[in-house]
Amino acid sequence: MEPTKEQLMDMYYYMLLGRAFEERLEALYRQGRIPGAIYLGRGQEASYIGSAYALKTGDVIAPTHRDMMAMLPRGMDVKSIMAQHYGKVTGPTRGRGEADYLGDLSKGIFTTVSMLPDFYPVAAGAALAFKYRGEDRVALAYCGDGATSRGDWHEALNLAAVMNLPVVFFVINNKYAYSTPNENEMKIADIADRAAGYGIPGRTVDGNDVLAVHEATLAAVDNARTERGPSLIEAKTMRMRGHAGHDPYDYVPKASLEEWEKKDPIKRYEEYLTGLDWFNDDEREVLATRVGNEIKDAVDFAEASPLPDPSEVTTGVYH
Amino acid sequence: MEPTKEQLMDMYYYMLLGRAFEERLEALYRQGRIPGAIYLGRGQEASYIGSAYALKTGDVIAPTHRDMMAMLPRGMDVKSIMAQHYGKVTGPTRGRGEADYLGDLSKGIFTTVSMLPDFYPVAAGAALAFKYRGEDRVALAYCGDGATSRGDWHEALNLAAVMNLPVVFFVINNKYAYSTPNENEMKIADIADRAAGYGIPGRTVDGNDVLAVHEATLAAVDNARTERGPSLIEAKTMRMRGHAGHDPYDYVPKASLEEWEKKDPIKRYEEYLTGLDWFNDDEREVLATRVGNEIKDAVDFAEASPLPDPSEVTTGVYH
Amino acid sequence: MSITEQKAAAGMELQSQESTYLDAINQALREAMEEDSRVFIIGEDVGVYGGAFKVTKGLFDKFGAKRVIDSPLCESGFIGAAVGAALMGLRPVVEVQYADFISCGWDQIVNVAAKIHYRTGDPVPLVIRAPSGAGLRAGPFHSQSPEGWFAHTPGLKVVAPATPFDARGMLKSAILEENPVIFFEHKYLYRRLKERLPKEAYEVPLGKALVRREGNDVTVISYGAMLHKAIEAAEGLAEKSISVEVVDVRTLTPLDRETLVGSVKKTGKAVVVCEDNFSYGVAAELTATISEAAFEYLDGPIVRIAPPDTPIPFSPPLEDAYLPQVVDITAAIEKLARY
Amino acid sequence: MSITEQKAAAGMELQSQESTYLDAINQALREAMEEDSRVFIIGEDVGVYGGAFKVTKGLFDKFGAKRVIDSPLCESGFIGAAVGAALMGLRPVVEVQYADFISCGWDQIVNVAAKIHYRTGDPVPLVIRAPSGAGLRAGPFHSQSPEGWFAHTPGLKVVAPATPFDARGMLKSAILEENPVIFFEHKYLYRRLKERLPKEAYEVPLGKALVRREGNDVTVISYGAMLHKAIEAAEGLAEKSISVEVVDVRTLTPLDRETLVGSVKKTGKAVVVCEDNFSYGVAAELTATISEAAFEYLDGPIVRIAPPDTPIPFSPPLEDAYLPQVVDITAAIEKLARY
Ligand SMILES: Cc1ncc(C[n+]2csc(CCOP(=O)(O)OP(=O)(O)O)c2C)c(N)n1
Ligand SMILES: Cc1ncc(C[n+]2csc(CCOP(=O)(O)OP(=O)(O)O)c2C)c(N)n1
Ligand SMILES: [Mg+2]
Ligand SMILES: [Mg+2]
Repeated sequence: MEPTKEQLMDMYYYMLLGRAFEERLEALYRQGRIPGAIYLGRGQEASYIGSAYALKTGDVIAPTHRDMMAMLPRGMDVKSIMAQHYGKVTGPTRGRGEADYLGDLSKGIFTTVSMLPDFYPVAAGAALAFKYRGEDRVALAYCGDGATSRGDWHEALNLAAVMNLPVVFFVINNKYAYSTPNENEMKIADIADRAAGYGIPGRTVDGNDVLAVHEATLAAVDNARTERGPSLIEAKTMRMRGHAGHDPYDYVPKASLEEWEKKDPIKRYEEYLTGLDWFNDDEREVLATRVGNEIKDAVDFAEASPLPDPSEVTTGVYH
Repeated sequence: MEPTKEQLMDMYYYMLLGRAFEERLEALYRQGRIPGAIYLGRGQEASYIGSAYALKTGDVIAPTHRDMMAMLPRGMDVKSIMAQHYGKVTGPTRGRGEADYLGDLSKGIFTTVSMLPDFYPVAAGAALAFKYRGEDRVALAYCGDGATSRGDWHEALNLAAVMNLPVVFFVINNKYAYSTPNENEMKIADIADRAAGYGIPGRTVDGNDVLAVHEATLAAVDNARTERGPSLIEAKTMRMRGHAGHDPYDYVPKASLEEWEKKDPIKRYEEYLTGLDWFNDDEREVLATRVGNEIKDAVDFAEASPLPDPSEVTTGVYH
Repeated sequence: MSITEQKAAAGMELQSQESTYLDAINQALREAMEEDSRVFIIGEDVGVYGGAFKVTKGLFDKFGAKRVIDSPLCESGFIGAAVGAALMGLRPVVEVQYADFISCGWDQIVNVAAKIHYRTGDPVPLVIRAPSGAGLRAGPFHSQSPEGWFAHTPGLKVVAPATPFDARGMLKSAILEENPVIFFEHKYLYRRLKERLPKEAYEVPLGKALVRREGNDVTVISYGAMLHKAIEAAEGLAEKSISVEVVDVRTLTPLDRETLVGSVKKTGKAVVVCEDNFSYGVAAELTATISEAAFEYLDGPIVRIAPPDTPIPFSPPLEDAYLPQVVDITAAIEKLARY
Repeated sequence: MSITEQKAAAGMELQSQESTYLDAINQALREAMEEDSRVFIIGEDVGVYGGAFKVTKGLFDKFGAKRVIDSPLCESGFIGAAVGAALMGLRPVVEVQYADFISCGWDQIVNVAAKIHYRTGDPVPLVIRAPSGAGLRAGPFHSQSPEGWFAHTPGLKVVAPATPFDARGMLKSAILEENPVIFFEHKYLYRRLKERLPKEAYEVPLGKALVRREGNDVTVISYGAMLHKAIEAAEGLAEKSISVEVVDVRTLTPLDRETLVGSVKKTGKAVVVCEDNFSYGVAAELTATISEAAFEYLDGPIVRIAPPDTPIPFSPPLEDAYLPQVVDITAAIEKLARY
């Protein structure tokens, strides 16, 4: 299934939106205008958008701390995300959660927790519910290379495999877990190779190629939808910023970053698009303007929104 | 390295001892003479003895609930094990632990805990200590097929692989985890296949063939000793009793048990030994008598030993 | 009001057979599954085998593999999966084989299940059943009473019924809850208690303590298996003309402070009896609650009776010394009564 | 006796530079590693990066990859491995990146590390350092104070120093311990407190509370970051002629009941201030301890001040409302003083 022109442009739009949102977030952070931490996924746009865009309404995703961009194609509003960063009551956690530890169940986005990758089993459980009710729905769980070392990763893959659940496990291998490089995290070259140990398909894709990611995810999602069970996708990419806003990121050789800068997924996709006969610079301008406005509106919205009232602190622990 | 005559007879002795000990334990349990639970490894003698006998003084093992027999070649005294079952102060936990949740660090046997397989990481840590000090020592951790589904199993294998630790992970696949058959526990045929996902060697052996198990363990231990890191061994066998003393064991087809009875590891080893020119029935008799006496002495010892004094209940929580 | 009176008062028709505490739980599961197809069970050996304690016996045959799921051995995995299913609108009931193993799923409970609603407002209708408690010569890994840890964790409800009637009714309520509930079943009680239960389905609300026995001199507060020792002590003391009120806490979170405090305000004296170990546990909270709210009514110090801060030993003399016994409770009440 | 007086009294020569709470911990680690080659560090990003908070900064350069180990991301795995290394005679110091993530290694701590010695008598010399506490706008997953859970777990020692002096000296003691110690470092204090520390290595013994400020009217009991708020409140009240004694608990297990109770026997009134959430937590134990042992000395109810039973919210107005503040403590003391 080749993506349509509209789909191609959609993915482009979301990549631009994600990039622009993060750039603004970074600036706000440096200016001390937002109280919490930031975890930027710059350089990983293709992995996020290519995968999340392969889903349909009714499907669910489970992001981790860095995966805000995956929420965009699922309909998460940048206003609401920005309000969360400001700790405003208009954010999806009403000021209770920080950074991108958020979600919106009505849009099929699980709320993010910090403990990695605790939502791997949770996503398997969502898939269990879909199968239980015979629904045509799929769950997709994200995590990074570092998170694959944790027990919950293993338990989720095995449980989903045994129960043949409609879930896609998507690992963004960006070479580092905080400061820890792949070689201190695992002794294998490709995380996708672990899939065989669970009896499910595993596949490594170029995480900077949005169309390759999209295609691989569509295939895995199709597997899930047609009752052939879970699969594992590893997208190889590179985190182009420090782990969090305060990280000087000096444990990665400059040369390596320069190398990866050349593989920038947005530039790369733009080159591809430019090669298509229907694409022209006007389209790009239109999108750039639209994205710029959305980000501006998001900041305005967040800044104009009220902080939560202190008296609310004890409400809502229970339903 | 072919085992010597003495080694062959040693392994035979330990298999007989293990079998006889468990038979007596089972009888005591049925008679209500011991207060706790029993977990019998009948049918798995070859897996236990073949592996544990491959170790040297200074090495350590980490057993789970069913793996008492692996302690025998390491020098664990049957008197002491029996006293544990009676809850007597002469047992290795002085009446604090039940069943085979015991060990003896002075003999290189970690004390067993129930949570499966929590001693997989612990064994990796022991190996870390050996490597840290440059000692020629190896750790070997046991667990069952069911325990492989838990996160700690994964974390241990990965951590040991990354750190290249001298540890052998030994899985006794006896087809069931309590009542749960392999097909509800995993979607793969051979657990040893998971090794590839950690970048370490994995090997499946016939768990009812003591010499095959011994040879495979020697090879893995040698790997560890020569700084080539951890490995995974899967011994395929069958549990010939219920999970615990009270389990009616009716979830396994009779026919399957009959089939496996024919593969009894002791009978099988006896057939092998009988084929050797130096082996004769006298040797068997001598061993049988020795074992019988040891078991009798163990029961006598345990019965004659005092129960702990109630006043001791609060001592020894801290060192 | 005795338990039977209580049921009669509620106008409930009773089954002809007596039910054990274990039967009662089985009945609640069966009823809930019959009433609501979203309810399913997941855990180790809960299916064909009917559970390590046979609590789910017969449910696999009745409801099939789809609704009674034998999970691989992975507490974190299946508890996490249950959270996911709950978020997607099912109503999972997890069985942890022994409460001791709940520690293997700890993070999914305290950081995932317990913290979702506060942040998002989404309900997490999840029940985790955990057979807890000592007295069965089961040693340090099969005898734990971990309710104190969970009671200290905001976002969870924590329940510990003491009778078949409550076990059935409170499990029913737990399954109807929109919040994660940790349901501690005292395994010592499984086959030791019997009573005739109502024919009709019923619920016992969470968060309500119950005065099990009225008295004027001393209030004893307890729950689970210890409650029965407390009642026994109270009855023994009646002969010595000491009138003891016994309050069953039943739900640790939310704690019914009003009922506890109300009773102590009446008697002026309180003994707290828990199986959870002494320090930083349930007994401390019950004591602190009373000392705060009934300070001016107290005619003597609040006495905590709880096991020492040790793992739970196996050998009969040690386990007996570990657990609070009727004589200990009796002595404490008597001493306090004469204070 | 002020902290400086205390050191002078001990005849300690001081460093010329002031040390932060964070520096103090770094110094203790460095000293312990210099003195004893069995001491090593394991955790996430503790090596080249020097730890998420930079507590282990410089140690990798000095001691190398063998002794400062960057682990894969697996709390259960590396805590379990540390237990194994400890049993084999090493002395591991584990860093959990944030105390919140300790929950991922829970079972290894409570069922393995904590229960070995009671059963076998083998020492488990293991320290787990965990940066805990709120006040940094870090939200529900990076602000927890989980000490109550661990204090309730027999077999563990639980430590929560409030000053650079104590942090260095108690970490040193923890590393010399033959038992598993959970060492809670309050991350709010990391760079906020400074004092001149002794040149020489020293130890502050575990299990000893300290009267930080003497007074006669009310005793305030606290630890960690809250201690400083308690002291601030006490100092403010001096102007109103209310004389407040402030006791720093320092070690939760073993708890120095004697010092706490002794102080309350003197003042007759107690306020307990904790960052651990209200119910079934540290505040409850402190309250119960006093109510039991100082009942006849109490001239008013013991007052618990602790955050509400909720996850820890991120947004400044909510986090500020969540945490006990100096005004809250002041008001409570004042009210109790006038009781
Ligand atoms: C269980 C757990 N331990 C520690 C952390 C702290 N932590 C946050 S992100 C991170 C590194 C994660 O690396 P990776 O999974 O590769 O994701 P990335 O940050 O590269 O996207 C760590 C250690 C955590 N979130 N969860
Ligand atoms: C973490 C954990 N969960 C549950 C149990 C209860 N339990 C004891 S043995 C067992 C089955 C273990 O199966 P397997 O690992 O195959 O070992 P086997 O008993 O067959 O030797 C279970 C579920 C446990 N011991 N640990
Ligand atoms: Mg990464
Ligand atoms: Mg098995």
